[in-house]
Amino acid sequence: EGERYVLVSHAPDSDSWWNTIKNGIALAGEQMDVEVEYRNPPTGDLADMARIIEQAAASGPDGIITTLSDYDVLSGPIQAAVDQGIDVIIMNSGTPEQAREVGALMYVGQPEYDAGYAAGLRAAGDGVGSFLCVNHYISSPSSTERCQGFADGLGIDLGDQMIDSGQDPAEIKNRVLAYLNANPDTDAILTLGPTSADPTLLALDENGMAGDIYFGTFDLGEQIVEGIKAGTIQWGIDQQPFLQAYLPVVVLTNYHRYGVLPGNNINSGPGFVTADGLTLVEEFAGEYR
Amino acid sequence: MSTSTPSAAGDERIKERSRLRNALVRPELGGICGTVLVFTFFLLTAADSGMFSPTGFLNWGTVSAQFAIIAVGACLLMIAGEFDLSVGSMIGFAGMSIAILGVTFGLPIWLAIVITFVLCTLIGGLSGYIVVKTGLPSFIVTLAFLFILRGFTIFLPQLIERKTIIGGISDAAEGDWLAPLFGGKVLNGLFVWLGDAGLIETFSRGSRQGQPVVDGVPMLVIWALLLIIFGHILLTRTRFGNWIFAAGGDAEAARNSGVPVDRVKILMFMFTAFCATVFATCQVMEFGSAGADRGLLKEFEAIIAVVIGGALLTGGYGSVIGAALGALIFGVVQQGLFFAGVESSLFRVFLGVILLMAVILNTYIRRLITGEK
Amino acid sequence: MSTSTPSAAGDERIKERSRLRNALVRPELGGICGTVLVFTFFLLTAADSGMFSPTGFLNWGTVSAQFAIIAVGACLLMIAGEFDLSVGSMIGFAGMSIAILGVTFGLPIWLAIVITFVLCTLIGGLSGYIVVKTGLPSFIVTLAFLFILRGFTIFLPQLIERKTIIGGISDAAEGDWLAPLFGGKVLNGLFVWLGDAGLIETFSRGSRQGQPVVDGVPMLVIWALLLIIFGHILLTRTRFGNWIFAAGGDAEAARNSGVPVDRVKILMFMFTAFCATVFATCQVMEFGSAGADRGLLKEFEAIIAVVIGGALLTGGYGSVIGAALGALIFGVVQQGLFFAGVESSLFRVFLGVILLMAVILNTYIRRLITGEK
Amino acid sequence: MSQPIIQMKSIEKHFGAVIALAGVSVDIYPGECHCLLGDNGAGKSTFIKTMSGVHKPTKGEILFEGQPMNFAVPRDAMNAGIATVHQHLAMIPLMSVSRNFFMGNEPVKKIAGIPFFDHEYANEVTMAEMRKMGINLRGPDQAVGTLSGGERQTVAIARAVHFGAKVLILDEPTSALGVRQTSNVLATIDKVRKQGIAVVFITHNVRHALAVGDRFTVLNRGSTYGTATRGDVTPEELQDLMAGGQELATLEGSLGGTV
Amino acid sequence: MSQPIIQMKSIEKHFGAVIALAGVSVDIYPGECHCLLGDNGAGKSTFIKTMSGVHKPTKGEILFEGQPMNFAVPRDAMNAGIATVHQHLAMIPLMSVSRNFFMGNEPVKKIAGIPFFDHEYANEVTMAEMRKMGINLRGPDQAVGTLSGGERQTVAIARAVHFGAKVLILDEPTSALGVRQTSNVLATIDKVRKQGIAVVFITHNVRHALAVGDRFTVLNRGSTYGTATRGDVTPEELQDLMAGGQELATLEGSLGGTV
Ligand SMILES: Nc1ncnc2c1ncn2[C@@H]1O[C@H](COP(=O)(O)OP(=O)(O)OP(=O)(O)O)[C@@H](O)[C@H]1O
Ligand SMILES: Nc1ncnc2c1ncn2[C@@H]1O[C@H](COP(=O)(O)OP(=O)(O)OP(=O)(O)O)[C@@H](O)[C@H]1O
Ligand SMILES: [Mg+2]
Ligand SMILES: [Mg+2]
Repeated sequence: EGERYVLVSHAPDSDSWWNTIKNGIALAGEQMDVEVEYRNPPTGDLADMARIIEQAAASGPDGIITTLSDYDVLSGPIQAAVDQGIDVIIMNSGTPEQAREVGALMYVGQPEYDAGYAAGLRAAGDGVGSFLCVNHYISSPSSTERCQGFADGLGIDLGDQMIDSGQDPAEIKNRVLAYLNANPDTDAILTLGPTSADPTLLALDENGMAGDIYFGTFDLGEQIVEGIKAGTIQWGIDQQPFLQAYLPVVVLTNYHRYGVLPGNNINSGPGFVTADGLTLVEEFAGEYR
Repeated sequence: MSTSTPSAAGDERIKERSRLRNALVRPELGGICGTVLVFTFFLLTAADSGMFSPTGFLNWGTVSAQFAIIAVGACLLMIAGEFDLSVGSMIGFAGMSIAILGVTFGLPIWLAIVITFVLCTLIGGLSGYIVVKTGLPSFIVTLAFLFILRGFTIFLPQLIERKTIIGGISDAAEGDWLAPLFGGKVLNGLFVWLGDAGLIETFSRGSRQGQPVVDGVPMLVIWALLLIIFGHILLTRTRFGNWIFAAGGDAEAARNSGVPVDRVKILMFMFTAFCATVFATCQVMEFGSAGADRGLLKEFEAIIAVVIGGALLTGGYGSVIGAALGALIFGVVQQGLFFAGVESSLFRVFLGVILLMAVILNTYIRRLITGEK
Repeated sequence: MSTSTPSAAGDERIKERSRLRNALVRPELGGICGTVLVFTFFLLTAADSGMFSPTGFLNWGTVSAQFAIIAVGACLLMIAGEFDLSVGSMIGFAGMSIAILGVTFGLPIWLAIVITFVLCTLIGGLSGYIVVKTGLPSFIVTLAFLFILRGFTIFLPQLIERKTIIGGISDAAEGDWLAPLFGGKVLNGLFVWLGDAGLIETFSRGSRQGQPVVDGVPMLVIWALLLIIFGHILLTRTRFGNWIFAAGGDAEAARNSGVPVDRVKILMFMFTAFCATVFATCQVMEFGSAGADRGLLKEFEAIIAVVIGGALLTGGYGSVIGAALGALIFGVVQQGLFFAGVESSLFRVFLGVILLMAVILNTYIRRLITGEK
Repeated sequence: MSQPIIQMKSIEKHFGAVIALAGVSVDIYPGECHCLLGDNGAGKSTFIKTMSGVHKPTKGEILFEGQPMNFAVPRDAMNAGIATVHQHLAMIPLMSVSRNFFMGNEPVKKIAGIPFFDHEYANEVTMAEMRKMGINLRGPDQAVGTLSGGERQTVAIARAVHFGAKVLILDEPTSALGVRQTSNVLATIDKVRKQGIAVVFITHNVRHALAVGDRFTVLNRGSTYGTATRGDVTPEELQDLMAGGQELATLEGSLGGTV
Repeated sequence: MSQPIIQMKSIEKHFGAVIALAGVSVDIYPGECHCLLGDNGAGKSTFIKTMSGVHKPTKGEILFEGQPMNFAVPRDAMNAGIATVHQHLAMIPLMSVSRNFFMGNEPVKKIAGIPFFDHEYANEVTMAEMRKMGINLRGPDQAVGTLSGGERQTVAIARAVHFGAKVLILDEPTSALGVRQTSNVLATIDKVRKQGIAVVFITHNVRHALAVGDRFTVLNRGSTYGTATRGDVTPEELQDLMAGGQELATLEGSLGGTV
């Protein structure tokens, strides 16, 4: 009763996708009647994130839920927290092996490279031979891994097919337009989240390629869901962030209260969301999906 | 050698200077040279990439227009001797404000827009008021506002809506009388006619087959043109324009001469905030959503465009036309690199180098004009 | 009323001022007040959150030390009348340089570190050289370098390694003689003894069971202290320090008096780059990897710490101790808000408000000291 | 003499801990050249700034044409007819001469009801006024930064005169000027005074003061020694007063009389 | 007269399109006060700046004690014994008086082989020198910004004298000063000259020049009218020369003779 859990992410303040995580952890906190906190480095600087994990450990919570977006940077502080007697669950990024190495209880998430690879395989099956990866967060390694995984899944070289789109919607839109203009025979587009997917949708609308070009995206959002419904987007890879935040709290609480613990890691994704069965997704996109 | 007129005209101590050179030497010269250079460069390297097709044109035109909207505000403010680092945060804040008011609170969109304009210009006025009253450098004061506004932009929607992206604005704006002023397109008829006449390409596949590839001029571009014209006339043709120069050139001297320096500066802060709000409103209307991360680093981009356009960072000198050319250069380079297929992360390197070269050229031109030492 | 000494002492035109007040009024006063206030605040609100436990102490201590390292450089540079917006990009660049040299090219780490230090100080010197020779504002020149360096930091590892993060530095640094100077910890023995004596907590499980939770003072903190002491002595106790003040106070006057202003400014740009490189090296050695996004916005944080510490943005006035206190305040507030459980997006709002208040207080103090009007 | 145009009554001005003026009373009459003399830091500049609306006096009353005057900003004073050429030049180097000339008094031409800056008129007037003062500009859009110190000073005075001031305040207009420029400025003062304008002239040079002054007020350390009329006071007495009644350093033989 | 300490031979200096000096030759002897006179913009400041190492002449030769002098920076000139008080003050308002006093000439004390700024010595000397000049500081760490213009000027001169200059260059040191301060400065010049130091004194005031000058060089529009010796020239002639040979505006009756 009154256990305290801290979730530490690597996302900058303004990254909208993490909103679902915040909502998931808040809901879990409410339902389990525990205290939960969400922490992140304001600029997304991973070194700052390491300090936040140290800080969280110093504040003596019962458990820490954290992403492991760079093993080198974060393993030290996480291990120290574990050694202090704090239970840790790794979520979202990292791999199950890395989670085991730092001494975490379990891993909940979707390995980025693997997800990209799976998507690439699927696209290859659909006959895609070239693509554009719209990377709106070029400096984050996991974004690059998604593009790399996709290329490897397709069995082609990533080369110049990934663009640094920046985060301004108009710029993303126009950069996509510029790229497609210069490379009109591009088969497919891969976006990495709502930030890049929403303007890309508009871009395709504008140059008339909407529905014509193969379009897949990571992560869901209101407009992505509408795009899937309209047939503009073939699929969205849903890693179900809600679960990544919700489940660790539930697992930790039950572990602390009753000593029970699932025997395995939980893969929250990749789940491919397609035009089938969209109603619930639609209702909660951006909030719980 | 004249004996009665000691100075300037016919002064034997001034070496001769050609007329042509005097005619050429104007504040915008740097911007003009830059524009010519940039276009030449891309005409040579990216002519066949579609950069100069109608769609390509629209593409970098829109991006440049975006920069121009905030550059006009930043330009006038910089000439008035101050600058505003909170432009980017203001863009995020304004967009969020429209979204929260219009979608969450369900106000009619026109009202949400009007309230946001009033609120944001007031905030701009507040930072101006603090700068003017405390005599602190605007760098510091607006840096504080950069953080404060961004903080609220992230915090408020999270608190109210449990989201950091608020969508659904397009639906809410349906049928609104004010919204099309920011998000619509004009001259649709003209382009359809051009398309039918075969003067511009039409879509050959997809949902819009047969329609012209460019179906209108976005209001964003119209706003940019309007603001440029307004800014240019205000600065060069009105009494207030003279005050702007005076306030930035030497606030103390201007004050002693009866120029209401404080009022001028505060008004320019408000105008900058106004421009940022126009930017945000156009964006929100076009994309139908507001996000907490909108406008990041836009303050630097505005300042860069203005400086490329020949304005003096310390105030008292510059031109709106120059700033607009700066925005054009910025937009063309940014998009052109994509058309030319240059590795996109090198864009930053190019930008830095262009900025340096532009500012060195401009300094040289300015010294010729003003006799600065 | 004396008839022979017209000024100051015993001047009837100066109202009386108490001695205490004169003793209190020093450049660091603002920083001291701020520090006291901030600690009081957190002692009251977050005392039981572990903020003042050994690990908590180490936590905000390390963060503050980080800020302090770059603040010292920024402080001296600001007093010399310039500032550097490329600090953050330089941090990213330096880290990446060490990683590429040490891991990809397989050079011994000590050599990678030495080459990086030389390279980065040279780049700092280059921006200084451009500022000094062209007379351009350092805002513009270093803004250009902000983009150029960040561009290369993203582009190079992509080109060479097809990644934006390069790890494996810990392995490469194994057994290196220079690496522990940046990444190690000192006073381990003391803490083990403290742990054994039960004075600080020990790990309760895992591989390090029985060891104290704090096992030493990170070299980062040592570097911060060394740089603060070095900077303080340089500024207040040496001839060069006098030149720094003079160069920032009025470059023309200083030049006329025989101060080698250009050299002083370029050296200070190099020192700032040096501090950024120390920061980057400590970070890379501690965390074992370099990423393209390291150091984002750190330039603002450095400037904020310096300004909170009482330095004048326009140069010629400030203190290293003040800047260090500014860094301490910044670090304590940032981490303290986490300890106090405040919604983290509000951190920016707090930061903005603190910055505004600090700078207003400091301006008041400075006017008392210098008789500025 | 007629009615004074400005009456300053026991003006006090404090800046924080500094008492710059400790109660100074002076009357200024139309058509006179009133010299304000005194040591460095005596408060001359501060005094005329309270007159021209830059500072509000801490205490004391100012009557303009018999009415209490309450100028919130310099503009009000200017509109009432008080023109000032400040010690630290009121010119902006980066702006053109014509923009500087009309700064704060821009001529306006209405086009379609909107008031525009009338550049043509401004340029014409500027060129003409400058020619009158013996300065030939390259063009009205020449930047003030390209003018010499003396030329700038002349622009500032020409401007003040042009705008039909009733009172013209000159704060050390001659201190940085060469002999010829100085003589021009003094002649201008003489001319202006003859037009019935009141001139307040601050200088450290006794000879300049004696050349054009009708009455002399000496300030010392924030208060006044009173006002003397031309003829009532010898150059030596005046010089003694200006030095604050303190002994002057003596130079061996060479320097007798006035400095 | 002995050997000249500085010989300036046909000095030219161009700034871009502006020809500031068109070939000026002057010799300066130890123990003399050499007055440099001339109109605004005549090139006086530029001329002495080539002497003190601030500008490199475009053409011409400078001999210092018979040796060609090649000063790259002001510091070299200073070390050789040429001290300059520039027209636009060489004081930094935000810094303390003692730091300003020793700016560029900081006294150094070695502790453990490392040279430290010797604050104690600096403070003592500053207080002493200021007292000699009749200025009582609150303390050596009082900021220069709190001093009056006259006081600042005095600090600058005291500093130049203190550092044992062989040549002391003063660029319009009296232009902004009150009567008493001026008289102090002139007395100081007199004292310095008697110590065998060469003084180069720039002024627009004929009487100041006549009071202390031994020889007078008049510059006009970048070239020189030659040098006159005290006694060979009447005040009226000198004044005519200073005005560039052009007619002075005449004031009705009142102002005869020197301005
Ligand atoms: N804004 C201000 N704030 C504080 N002190 C001031 C201010 N303005 C003037 N003073 C002080 O008031 C006193 C009078 O200054 P003022 O400028 O009026 O002297 P002045 O007679 O014009 O001297 P000068 O002949 O050197 O020009 C001085 O001690 C000055 O330092
Ligand atoms: N750095 C510079 N760049 C360009 N022109 C300059 C520079 N310095 C001086 N000049 C020009 O050279 C000429 C001589 O200037 P200088 O300052 O030497 O005159 P001066 O005799 O000292 O005049 P004053 O009596 O007004 O001080 C002027 O026309 C001036 O504008
Ligand atoms: Mg004065
Ligand atoms: Mg001069």
